[in-house]
Amino acid sequence: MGRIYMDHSATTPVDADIAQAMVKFMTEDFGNPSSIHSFGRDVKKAVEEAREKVAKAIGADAREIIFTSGGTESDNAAIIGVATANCKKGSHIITSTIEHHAVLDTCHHLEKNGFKVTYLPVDEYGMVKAEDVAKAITDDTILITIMHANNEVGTIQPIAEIGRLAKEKGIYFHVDAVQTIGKIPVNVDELGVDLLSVSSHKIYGPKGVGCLYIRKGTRWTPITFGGAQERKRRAGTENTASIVGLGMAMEKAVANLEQEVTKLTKLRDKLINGITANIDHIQLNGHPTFRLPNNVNFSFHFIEGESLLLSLDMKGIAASSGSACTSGSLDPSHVLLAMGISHEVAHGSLRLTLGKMNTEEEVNYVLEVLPEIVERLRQMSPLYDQNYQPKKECCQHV
Amino acid sequence: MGRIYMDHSATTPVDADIAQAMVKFMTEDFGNPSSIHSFGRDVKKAVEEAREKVAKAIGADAREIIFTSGGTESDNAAIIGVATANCKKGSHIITSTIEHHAVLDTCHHLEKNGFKVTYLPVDEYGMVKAEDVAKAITDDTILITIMHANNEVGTIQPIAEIGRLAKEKGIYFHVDAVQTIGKIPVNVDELGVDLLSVSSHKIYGPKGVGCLYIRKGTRWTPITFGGAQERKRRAGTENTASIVGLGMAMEKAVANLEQEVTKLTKLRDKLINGITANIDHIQLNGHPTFRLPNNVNFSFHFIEGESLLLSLDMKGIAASSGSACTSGSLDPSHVLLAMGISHEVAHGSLRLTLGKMNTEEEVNYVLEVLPEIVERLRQMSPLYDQNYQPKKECCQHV
Amino acid sequence: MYSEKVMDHFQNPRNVGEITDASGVGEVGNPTCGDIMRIYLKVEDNVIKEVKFKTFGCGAAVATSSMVTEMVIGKTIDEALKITNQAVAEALDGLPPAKMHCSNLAADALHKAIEDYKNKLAG
Amino acid sequence: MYSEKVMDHFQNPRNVGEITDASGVGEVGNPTCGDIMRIYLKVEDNVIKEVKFKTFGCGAAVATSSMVTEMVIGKTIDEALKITNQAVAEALDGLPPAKMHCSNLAADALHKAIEDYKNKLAG
Ligand SMILES: Cc1ncc(COP(=O)(O)O)c(C=O)c1O
Ligand SMILES: Cc1ncc(COP(=O)(O)O)c(C=O)c1O
Repeated sequence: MGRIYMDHSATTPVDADIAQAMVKFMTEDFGNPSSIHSFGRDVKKAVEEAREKVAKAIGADAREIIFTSGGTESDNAAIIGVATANCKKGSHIITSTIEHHAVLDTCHHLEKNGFKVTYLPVDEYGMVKAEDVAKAITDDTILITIMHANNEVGTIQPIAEIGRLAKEKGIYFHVDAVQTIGKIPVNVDELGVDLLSVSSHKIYGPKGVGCLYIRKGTRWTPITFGGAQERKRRAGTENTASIVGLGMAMEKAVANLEQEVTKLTKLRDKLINGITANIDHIQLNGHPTFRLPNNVNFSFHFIEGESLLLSLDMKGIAASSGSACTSGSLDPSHVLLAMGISHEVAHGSLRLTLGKMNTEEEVNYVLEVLPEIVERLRQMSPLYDQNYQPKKECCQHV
Repeated sequence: MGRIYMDHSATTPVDADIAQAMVKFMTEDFGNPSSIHSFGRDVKKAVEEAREKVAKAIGADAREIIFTSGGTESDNAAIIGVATANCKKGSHIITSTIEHHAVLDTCHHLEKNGFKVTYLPVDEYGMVKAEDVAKAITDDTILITIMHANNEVGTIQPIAEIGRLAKEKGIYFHVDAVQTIGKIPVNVDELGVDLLSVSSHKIYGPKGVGCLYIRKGTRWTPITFGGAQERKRRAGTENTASIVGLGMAMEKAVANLEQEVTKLTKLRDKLINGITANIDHIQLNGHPTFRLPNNVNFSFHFIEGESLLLSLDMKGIAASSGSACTSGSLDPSHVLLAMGISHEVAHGSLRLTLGKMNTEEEVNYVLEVLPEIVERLRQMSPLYDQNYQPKKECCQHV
Repeated sequence: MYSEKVMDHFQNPRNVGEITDASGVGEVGNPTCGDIMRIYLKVEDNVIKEVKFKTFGCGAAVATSSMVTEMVIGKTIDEALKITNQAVAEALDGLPPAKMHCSNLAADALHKAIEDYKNKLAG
Repeated sequence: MYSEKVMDHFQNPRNVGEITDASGVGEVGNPTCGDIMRIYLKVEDNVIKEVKFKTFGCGAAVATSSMVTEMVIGKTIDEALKITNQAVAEALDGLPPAKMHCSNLAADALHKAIEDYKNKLAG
């Protein structure tokens, strides 16, 4: 068996036909779309076609789409752009404790600049409650930013409900949909969002490109300064080949949605059921049903995530973890902690995220090796010791 | 003769070997460099190798390089990053009137936020004077930002001299070197710069990627918020394939510098001499000798740049112009106006920027068609009328 | 960017030139915007018999100048006065948005030429 | 990321386990950081005859634990006390910078075990 990639929420390979199309836009149709000569016009047309495709995929108008350098820039631009443009109206922002750092760190930055931010808690399944959003709204609130589905535990948030609330109160609503495109339906009107972030490299498109949907009429100001590209909303020579790639990726993601979901859900449930059946002392993290069709996230008690990942890697399986030791920080995943999971248990988390190339055979292989690995690490772990529990307070001095 | 591309300062095609290498990093070595599994480690290594190449090309240390989404982001990050980090020390910035909009618009943005900016004038050749920089420095000055060579008229600025001044006074010095990599030597120590912007798509690398050199010890703060990538200096999943492409492009640009310069200079001078010999009522814009080896910029009196470009395009020649009508703005090139050129003459400018694929044959063809085109447009122009000059003041009502 | 019709009129402009003994001459334009259009008319029996133009400007400026001369030939003065910049743009299958205000002035030049003709008649 | 030696010790850790009648046991670690290391010693005539470890932690934590057990076997107590975390990291051909402070605690656990042994002797 070759290497098995089950880390699709981190990034995906670029589809071969997309990569090939991009080569053409790098080497032949390489013009600058701002140029008026034929080299420029050809690629300008391709960029606008990509914009149409992206817009169509989320039920938007092409003029409401700007291309960015990725999901992080889209999140930054959405939040800072709305905050800056509406600072006379108010200075309060509502978000949640389980957002991606691209949202959280942007909110922290704004706090340093005089904005107030409410970080809503989540329940044990990683779910934000719409009623908590309602309670947090004040006259000063200018923006609500909640992710569509969480990247670590896969929990799908009640976006449409929050969207209705936001609309009622006349508050702008931004949604980070980086993890949901191609996995659940994303329609800006049905969700009631004013701004929506997309990243290309999570949907079999190239890295370094993404887009931001900004509903017509939204008070918003750019965060990049320079050329008049993207109708003066994002400065910098357009990343033409990658934009073409993103357009193709969005079109495919939506076209294949149903069959993908069926396939992914089946594999996901096989993994969840298999792990649950064969390994003790575990817990499934995230919501049992409001869950991305490709997300599996378990905590394995008594062991640590990084050594689990390394062990899987040695068996040819690529996965990820909310362990602090995989991120270079001291604390494990802020998402798991926000769900009320203890540090110790959070450290022992494993995320397997499926993609379109994964097979049932691969799932079987994972189910075969995982129990052995967990057992081996537990045999090595002082926490697994039956007698350890009562001695817990003594862990500094035996 | 096929289409002739002489707009290399706008953008360049990606070298075929670079595009092919990128395909590999999109479809095979596609991992996220932050991942600890083998897919991630492989590409992490490639990213760090690219960083080494980039650093070596400009005489820097790899740890002083961060990858960005392009020249515009590099300029934004350099200026806003230094301004924000040093605002307690001072609030004055010195730049010039001929900078790229990525610098100028960033400075305008900072002016709205309480910073003071001096926009130094240039002489008739588009040259900033080091003594003007010296005079503009106050106790409050925290940053000088001057481009290495101008993108429109090709004038090379006295960067090393300004660098010495900046160092003497302990003021940070940022240089936009987007147009000089691969055309003249760029060494951060010889130039005495603290920050330096590079864009990949001007040197036969992919669009949507660039880098920023930040000298060790520089007080600087990031302008993007999110992940801990690039040692916490630039958030967002790394644009791995493009970073690899930029690394290759930088390495080649420096390796081939001398022979490129010789070749480009010869073609450039042939164009300049040929146009001067065969067309009346023209002027060369930019410095006659302190000039990029690939830049030709003329104003053709009595005619307008866009119609010149369209006419050339119809003959298969791609060029650019400082005409307002090519940019959708009302004023022609701010660079030409800053050099003291009248609106009328500035409108009639033509920029031909050579690249490594251009041949002497192509230059001959341009020299053959250009005089006819200019003559044809002049025949159509009311300004070319011998009698027009004295009636100039009557142009609203005959 | 430009329609085929615009490119055709730019490439093969109709009625370029001057009329030395013109009945009326009209000029509009703004060197700041980079467009100057001059229209020469030859009027007989209140009908435009001949029309020529000279234009300094972008592709749209040249094409609209050329198009307006085609539209106006054989028309009476009153008919000619009804031609709008909008109509000229439409006859060219439209212009890019950025060009609608800046370079779409040919009908204005025509109207000025007619004004000049009327002034000369009156004066 | 990790050197080959680290990966080797992670994959084939030496001396995993417990010593039921240990002369001394030492444990360090911090559940916040995700590392707990416990070292068991069997000391005879002031010489470390046997050593075992149990570790909850990342690859570096496992590898440093394993390495320290290899380094210490056959050493006298005094020699063992001279082994530093730094020396363990070096014996593994280095650790990634982020791991130097967080997971490089095996020598501390060893020293605690020795301390425990001395206390038992004394007490
Ligand atoms: C939910 C979420 N938001 C934002 C991002 C950032 O996107 P990008 O990697 O394109 O910067 C990611 C992925 O890293 C994500 O999972
Ligand atoms: C001098 C200069 N600076 C900055 C830029 C912006 O670079 P990029 O197109 O990569 O955003 C350009 C090119 O457009 C340039 O010529």
